[in-house]
Formats: sequence, structure tokens, C-alpha cells
Amino acid sequence: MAERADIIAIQQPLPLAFINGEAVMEKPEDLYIPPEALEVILEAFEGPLDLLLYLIRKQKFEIVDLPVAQITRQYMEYVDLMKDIKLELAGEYLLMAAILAEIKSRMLLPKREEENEEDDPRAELIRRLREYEVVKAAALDLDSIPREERDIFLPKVQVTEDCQPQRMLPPVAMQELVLAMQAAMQRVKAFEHHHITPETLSTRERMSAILDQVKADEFTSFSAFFTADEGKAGVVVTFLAILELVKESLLELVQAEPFSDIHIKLADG
Amino acid sequence: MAKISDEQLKQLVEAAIFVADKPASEEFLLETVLEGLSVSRKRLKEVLALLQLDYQPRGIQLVKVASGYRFQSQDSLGPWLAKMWQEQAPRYSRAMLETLSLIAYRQPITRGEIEDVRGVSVSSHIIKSLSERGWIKVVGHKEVPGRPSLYATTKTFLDYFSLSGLAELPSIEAFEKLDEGHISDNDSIELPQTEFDMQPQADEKQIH
Amino acid sequence: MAKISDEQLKQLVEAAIFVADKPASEEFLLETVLEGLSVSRKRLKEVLALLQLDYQPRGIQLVKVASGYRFQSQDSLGPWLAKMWQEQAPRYSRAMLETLSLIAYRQPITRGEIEDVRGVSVSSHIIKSLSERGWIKVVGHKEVPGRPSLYATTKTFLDYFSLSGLAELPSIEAFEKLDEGHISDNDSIELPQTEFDMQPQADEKQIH
Repeated sequence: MAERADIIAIQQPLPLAFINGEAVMEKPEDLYIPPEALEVILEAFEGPLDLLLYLIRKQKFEIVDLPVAQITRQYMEYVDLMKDIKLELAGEYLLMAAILAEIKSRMLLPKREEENEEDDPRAELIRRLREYEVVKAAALDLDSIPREERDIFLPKVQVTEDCQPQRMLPPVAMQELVLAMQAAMQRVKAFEHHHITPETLSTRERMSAILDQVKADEFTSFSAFFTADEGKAGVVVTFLAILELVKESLLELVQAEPFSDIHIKLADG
Repeated sequence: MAKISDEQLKQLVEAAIFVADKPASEEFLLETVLEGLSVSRKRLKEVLALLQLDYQPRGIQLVKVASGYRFQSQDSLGPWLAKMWQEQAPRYSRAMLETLSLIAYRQPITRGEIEDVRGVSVSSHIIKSLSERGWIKVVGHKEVPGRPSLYATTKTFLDYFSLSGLAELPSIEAFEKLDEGHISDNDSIELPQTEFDMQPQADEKQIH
Repeated sequence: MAKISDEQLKQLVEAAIFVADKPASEEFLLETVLEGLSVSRKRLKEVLALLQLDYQPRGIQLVKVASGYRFQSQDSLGPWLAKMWQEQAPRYSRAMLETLSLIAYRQPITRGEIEDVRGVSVSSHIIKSLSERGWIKVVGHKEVPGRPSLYATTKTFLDYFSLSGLAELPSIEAFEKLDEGHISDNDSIELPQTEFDMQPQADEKQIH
């Protein structure tokens, strides 16, 4: 971390500081970046793995050889550059810095005899780098294969005007038919049960009776027209008769407020 | 200017007309896809004529409409192609199913008789739909005042339900069993609940 | 059942695929335009093969993509045909392409797994964009704490890239080798330099 402190300490005013940063860059010819492009470049990294891959490839190293000390140093230089131009530095970059530092410190420890290749502290990072490299290549490949909108266009062929969509008739199952018949028959039965024989209550007749009953100058309560002994059928006939009379403007209905008693009188005139 | 072979030019013009959003005029083709290829209008016209010939025996044709060239399906295929855009008609109403079942079980039957059983009027729409589907037909007239039509089911109806005759309709006892509530759970009568939850249809009028 | 001649059948299938709103599967053709024509699937396959041959030298090709058959312009004509539209094709960010690649090659995969490989978090915006394009969908939930969504690619994704299946994706071998743990180091890897040149142009829609 001392390294980083040094870089910050020797930092010069922007943007020249990045280009003539000899103090921090071992190979300035490799790292030369036009100042206006710097931000674009740093933003172009898709994360710490992408940045590490870039550094490895730039130095023409093999991933398997991963020279941790060198790469860590360069990585930190870039991370510091990112901080300098105030790029929003994601935690992932700092996490990677910690991982690199840890690997570096473990590499410095003397190797024990029984240690084999799998105990290489770099192994996990190498695995991740290779995996990411494959994904990166796959993304580029995916971007290069022909695709709609860019390389492939779809024909639009008209149908002739007389070609109208065909209407599909709804399917009917035998069961539906049976149940419909059953429902109809049940209704007939229900009707027969409550049948009042014979059909003596005609609406017309009741209309005349109601007209006899109501007065022109005073209201009669709605309930006065219904008699319990006539049953439901009587209620229906009376109700229909009143509706019919109101429709013909022979009666006037008055209700003081919702749900209160309805009163009836003969219509004026 | 770049040169393009006759074969490439034909492919390009063909593809361009196919993928264009609207009929492609000669100008449009010359100014877009053919731009920079030093193709004369005469050469383009020749290519278009060749393409029209190429497609003559095919299912689609290159036609010139007011605003340019476009491909369209062969006229004669219209009725077949129409089947690709099938609209699912709504399911039949309860009124429709009851009317059909009454005609099936009580044929020949008049509209008035159906109304008597159902307690509501049978709309002309229902009779018309069932007739159009070819499931019912008028088989005579009842000798009562007004000589109402007598309806019966057709062979098409029997075919649809895979019946060889009316005798194969599920027996009336089935209804009684249902009435008495003795229907066993494994009877294969199942209906979408919606059929019976249906609100009164606009085409049904209460008879007073 | 009506019969149809080989010539008529070819015309009908050809026109149907051309006018269909989306790729036409064999089932779709058999159930719509060929319905009632007693055409076997074998006969349909033969016709499709013939049509593919017919169109091989043309500007438009008959291809089989994931959801069915469709005609599409020849790849090589793309740069010319693109001139017909003012707007350029959308470009996709690396983050989006990497996320999409991982979902395509490693499906079903959770967001956390994608993040592990990429080393950075995957923005919700990317997942949303990919879902809205209909390229990815949630196919289940991983039985680990939090039950994260498992993502997979869709037929729409394959159709867009003109692929008939995931097996047609490029460099799938690299992923397979990776799984086996012996990727060769001389696999050609693109250097990031090329990436840096891709500065978004003003008239392009960059989709992140």
C-alpha cells in the first residue's frame, strides 16, 4: 500500500500527470495513452478480471505464469489512475487489489517441500482469469454472428386483400350438451313445482284492479297492493302490473329516501 | 464506382424488395441499396422484369403497385392462407347450448316450444348461428296458427359429435341421475365452471 | 379429404412461410394452411427441403430457426440492405453481451453465478433489458438460501441470431474445454485494444 501512497504524493495537475507519470510507469511506451482517451479506456474495462487480462496480454505473459508481483503493481497503477480521474471505482477493483496483495505475500513465503502445484496461491485467480477470458471471447463471438436488424432482414410479404382471417368456431363437447339439457329440464321441473293452477292471475286483470285501488289525491303504500295468500306468483303479477302502469304514465311512484316505503297515487291528468 | 455482377444485382434487388417496409420504387432502390454501385435505371428495370418472371410459377409474386414493387401471395392461395390468422370465436352461451340440446333431444321442435321449456325467448341470433354452423335446419312447419318452423339437427351435427345416429345421444336417464344428485365422481362430466356462472346474455329476454 | 398436387403444396407452403407473422413450425403449417389437405409430415418435410434448395441461389433464403421456418435475407447482403433504413441497428454493450453469453452457455444460471465469473456485479438494468427483448427468462429458482432466479435463453433469442438451437452457438467448445479444465493457452483471444476503438456514435442506440 506504500506504493500507492507514493503515487498520490507525486501526482501532478490533471491531465498531464497521467502521461508523464514516469515515476509510476515502468514502461511508458506501452502505457502511453492519449489523455482524452484515458477515461474512455478506463471505463471500458468490464471489471478487475478484464483489467488483469488486459495487463497480462499487454505484457505478453501467459496466464498460467501469472507474474503476480509485476501484475499487481500495474494493476494498482491503473486503479490509482481511475481514482485520480474520479471514476466511480467499484468495490470489486479494491477487492481484487486485496486478493493480489494476499497472493503476493503468500508467494514470498518460503516453499515447503511437500507443496504441490495445486497449492499455488495463484491457482484460483488463474482459473477465474481463464474462465473470464472464455466468456469475453464468447461475447465477442456472439456479437459477430449474423443477427436480425443488423445483418439479417426479414421479408414482409403481403397477402392479397381478399384474404380475411378465418373465424374458428368454438368447440362443443357432448358433455356440455348433456349438461345444458339437464339444466333446461331442471328448470322445467322447478317451474312445475311452484306452478299455480290454472293461470288465473293475468297482469292485465291486475292492472285494472290496482287502478281501482289507488286514489288520485292521496298516496297508497306500495305494500298495500300485495297479499300473502297469492304467493310468489301473485307478487310477481302485481309487481309487473305496477311497472306496466308506471310505464304507461297512469301511476306515479314516490319514495322519500332510499329504501323507505314507496307510495303510489294516480298520475295527474 | 463499385461494380456488381448481374447475379448479385438480382439477389440484392430481390432481397431489398422483400425486406422493405413499403413497396419499393425504382428511385428508392437506386438511392439506397444500389447507391454507389453504378447501376443504370435500364439495368434495374431488366432485373425487375427477370424477377417477375422468376416468381411467376411460385406461391408469391412480384407485382408493381402504385408506389413501387412488392411481393404478395398468389391470389388463388388466399382462402388457404386465411387459415393462418384464425380468430377464436367466444365459447357458446348457455342459451345457445340449451337451445341446441333441446333441438337435439326434442326434435322436431319449434322455437316457441324451446321458449316454453327455457322460460326465456330464443334470440334469432342463436338460431342463425346454429344454422350457419350447419348443425340445425328447418325440417317442416307445425300445423298450428303461424305455421312455425320445426327444427331438427343435421348430419353435420352428428358428424361433429361422432354419432352415427340420434339414438347414440346420451340417454335421458343420465339427466335423471344428475337430477337426483347420484352422479358419481368418476362420471366424465366436467365443464368449465364459467359456462354456468355466466351472466344473462344480452340476447336473452325474459318472457313475461 | 381434399388432395393437393405437389406443385400447389409447394406454392402454398412457400406463401404461408412468407406471409406468416413469425417463424412457421411444421405443426403450425399442418394445423393451419394444410389443415384438411391430408398432407403428411414427411411430405411437408420434403417440400421444405425442396424450397430450401430453390432459394439457395436467391437473395432470400429459407432457414430453420429455433421456432420454425422463415425466409430471411442472405447474410452477405446485410451491409447493402441496411442502407434502406436511416436508423442503425442497436449495439449491445460488452456487459450485456457477456451476461447474455453466460446465460446462453451456462444456463440455467443465477445472477450471482454470472457475477462470480465476470468479477463485477450485473446491473438490474441489463437483466431487465434482456428480459424485455424476450431473450432470457426465469426458468426456476435455485434451491440455495434466497432461492435466486435461474435464467435461461429463449427461442426468441435463438431466432434473433438465426440459430436453430444452442448447439449452433459459436465457440461452445471453449466452454466445454473449460468445464473439463484443460483449455489450451494458444486459443486466440482478442485484445482489448479493439474494444477501445468502439466509441459510441451519435446516431446509435447503445443498449447497456
